[in-house]
Amino acid sequence: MSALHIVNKSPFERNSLASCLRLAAKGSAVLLFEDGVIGAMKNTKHSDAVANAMSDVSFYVLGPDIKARGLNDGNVIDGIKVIDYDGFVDLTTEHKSVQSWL
Amino acid sequence: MSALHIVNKSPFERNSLASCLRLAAKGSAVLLFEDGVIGAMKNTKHSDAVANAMSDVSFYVLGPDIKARGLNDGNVIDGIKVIDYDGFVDLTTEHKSVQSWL
Amino acid sequence: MEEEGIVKKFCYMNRKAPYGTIYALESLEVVLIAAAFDQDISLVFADDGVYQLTKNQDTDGIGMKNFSKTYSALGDYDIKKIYVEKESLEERGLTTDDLQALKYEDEDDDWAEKDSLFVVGRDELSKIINEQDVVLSF
Amino acid sequence: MEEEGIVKKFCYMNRKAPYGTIYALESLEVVLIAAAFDQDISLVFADDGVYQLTKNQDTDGIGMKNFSKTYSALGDYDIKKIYVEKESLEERGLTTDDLQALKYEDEDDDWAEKDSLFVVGRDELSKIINEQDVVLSF
Amino acid sequence: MKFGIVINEGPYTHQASDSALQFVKSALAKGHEIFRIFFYHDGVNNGTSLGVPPQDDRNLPNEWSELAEKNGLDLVVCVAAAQRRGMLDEDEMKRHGKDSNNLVKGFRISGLGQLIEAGIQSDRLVTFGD
Amino acid sequence: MKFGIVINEGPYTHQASDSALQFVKSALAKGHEIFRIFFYHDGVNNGTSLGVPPQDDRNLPNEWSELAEKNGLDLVVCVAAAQRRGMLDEDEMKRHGKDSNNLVKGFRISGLGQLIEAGIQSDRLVTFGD
Repeated sequence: MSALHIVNKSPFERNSLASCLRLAAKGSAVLLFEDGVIGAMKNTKHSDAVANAMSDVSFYVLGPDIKARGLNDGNVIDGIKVIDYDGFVDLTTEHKSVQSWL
Repeated sequence: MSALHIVNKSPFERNSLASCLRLAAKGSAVLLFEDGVIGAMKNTKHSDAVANAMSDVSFYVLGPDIKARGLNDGNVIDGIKVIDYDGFVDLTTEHKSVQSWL
Repeated sequence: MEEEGIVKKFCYMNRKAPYGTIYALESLEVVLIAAAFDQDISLVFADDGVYQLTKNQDTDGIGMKNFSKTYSALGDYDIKKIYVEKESLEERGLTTDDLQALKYEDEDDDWAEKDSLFVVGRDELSKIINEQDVVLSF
Repeated sequence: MEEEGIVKKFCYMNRKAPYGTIYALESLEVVLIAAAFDQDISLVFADDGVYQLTKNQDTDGIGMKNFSKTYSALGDYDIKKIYVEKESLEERGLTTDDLQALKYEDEDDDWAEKDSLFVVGRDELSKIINEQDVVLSF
Repeated sequence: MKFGIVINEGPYTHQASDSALQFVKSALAKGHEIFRIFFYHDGVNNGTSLGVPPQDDRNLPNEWSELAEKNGLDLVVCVAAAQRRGMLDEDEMKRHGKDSNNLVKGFRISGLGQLIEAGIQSDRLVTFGD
Repeated sequence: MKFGIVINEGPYTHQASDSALQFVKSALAKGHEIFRIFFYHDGVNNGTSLGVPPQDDRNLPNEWSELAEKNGLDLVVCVAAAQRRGMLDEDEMKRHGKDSNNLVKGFRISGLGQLIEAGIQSDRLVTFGD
């Protein structure tokens, strides 16, 4: 089983997503939540970096946090899976460990 | 009188120094303190951006915060003035307003 | 009373997305109180702060209070200088269509409804910020 | 006792500069306590976390407690896997000469003093992190 | 599966406590076990009994307290972090000669060893913070 | 010159309160006036009377309290922020039917208007935060 990395900050504000993508092993999963959902959006300055990382890691994003910020699932980069809190819990069980990038 | 901008975060961790340099008017002053002193160091990935900004704004850095982090004044980018808390107070009086980039 | 007292240019600088931290909400709260002080108020939304003004915020799924409707009440408090940085919108793939329309009624013009939200470029915003007497950061 | 209990790989991930926030200090505190639990402990210093290990920290001017001497005591607690990311050092213009030398005494080798600090490249660090059972972030 | 939860930030200022609450509710609904919730760093402030949030807003310390009571959760406040930040139960109050205490029902104060134990005993440790 | 100071973070977790303390001491030593120190957001936690930091460490709430007493400083804790985060003086305790209070001597609780007033009356407003 691979590791799950969870990122709760916007890539515009912090370096946590960049650090995560730099150190996450190939095959691991990354969940974007809280302000981190901004990293899952299309057409931003950071979209390409995230899309390019999809060859190495799989991305998930927390839907309730997208909606809270007035964004919508249609703006999520293709290939990133939108999940809810139940899905978040399932993700943690499906991976061997959970690392928070604080 | 021009404005004083104060930045307390490392340019590696946050976007606050970049935002400050983007929006600070020509002729204003920037004080780097707390973890922000990292932005004043030579030979880092961010040194060039700071050195280039020196044509538009004047930089100051808080010495006590440099020493606390095991760094020394000799590593400060040429042209950035090292000051102490008394100098910090003086800087605020010499500028018309103080903006924190939190 | 206004002419007798000090009138300063107050700027409320909003640079963070809503809900991830409380700053957007606490900024709104202080602005509504500040409106009673007869000062010259500007609000700035830059960096991730532009997300504070998005339409259709829905916080049901995260268990937090949705305060986004309050922005449209700012006009009633005579707050009519709301600046959004153009480049911050562009870097996020957002346009004004994604933001709430913020208006006020101009008492000097027969209460005509006018825009209070201005999208300004970096250079203009820099000038606006530089003219302020007090900048409060959120 | 060790063989009877669970032994997990615990990683303490340090990514922030010291003193600007309390995390460096609180990480040290928990690591010293964790040492009593017979688990497999690794410490990682990456991003601005590498500044935690600099020599000659002097906090007199900021009124805070200097806790940097405690790192050299980690060896006495049998903590001997301390990883520093090479690229994080390079991006900051730092070398191992700027860092404290961290050692432990090897009980299996007549208490010979050995290095406990390892500078590792990004790929190797990625592997190390991926092998962990529990990663605590500071 | 058995979860350990770590919360590093106090209520309201950051979303950490809210996110953790939603996560824990989902995990419980799915039949998972919560071995322990450890309140660390500023997270200790989630245990305050003195909060009076606006009436139309959530009361996070009470939500944790009630969830704990209903589900038998173990809410542990880190003693070292709590002492620095002024969170005391009655025992700590007496021990330090203070005249007030401010820990809400359902939380207990204990040492960092409880965090390590949560890491050892839980199948997954999930941290929420800034 | 007349200074207003805003502190947005609690003690210990971030350097904000320490930096502000050093700044205020320097300003006072230089003969400047401190119009008011406003504790905002998590900064309200600097007013706690219940902190018991390690003996070899600084006690920030007490340092503020003593500095205020010596220099007649006006330390104001934002009431809205304080209510959310569980900081109460005796009056607030009674008003909200709580049985403990935790505001250290020298601090007072008041409204956000005090922040605006500090902005108006001070020559410079300096904010320390995260």
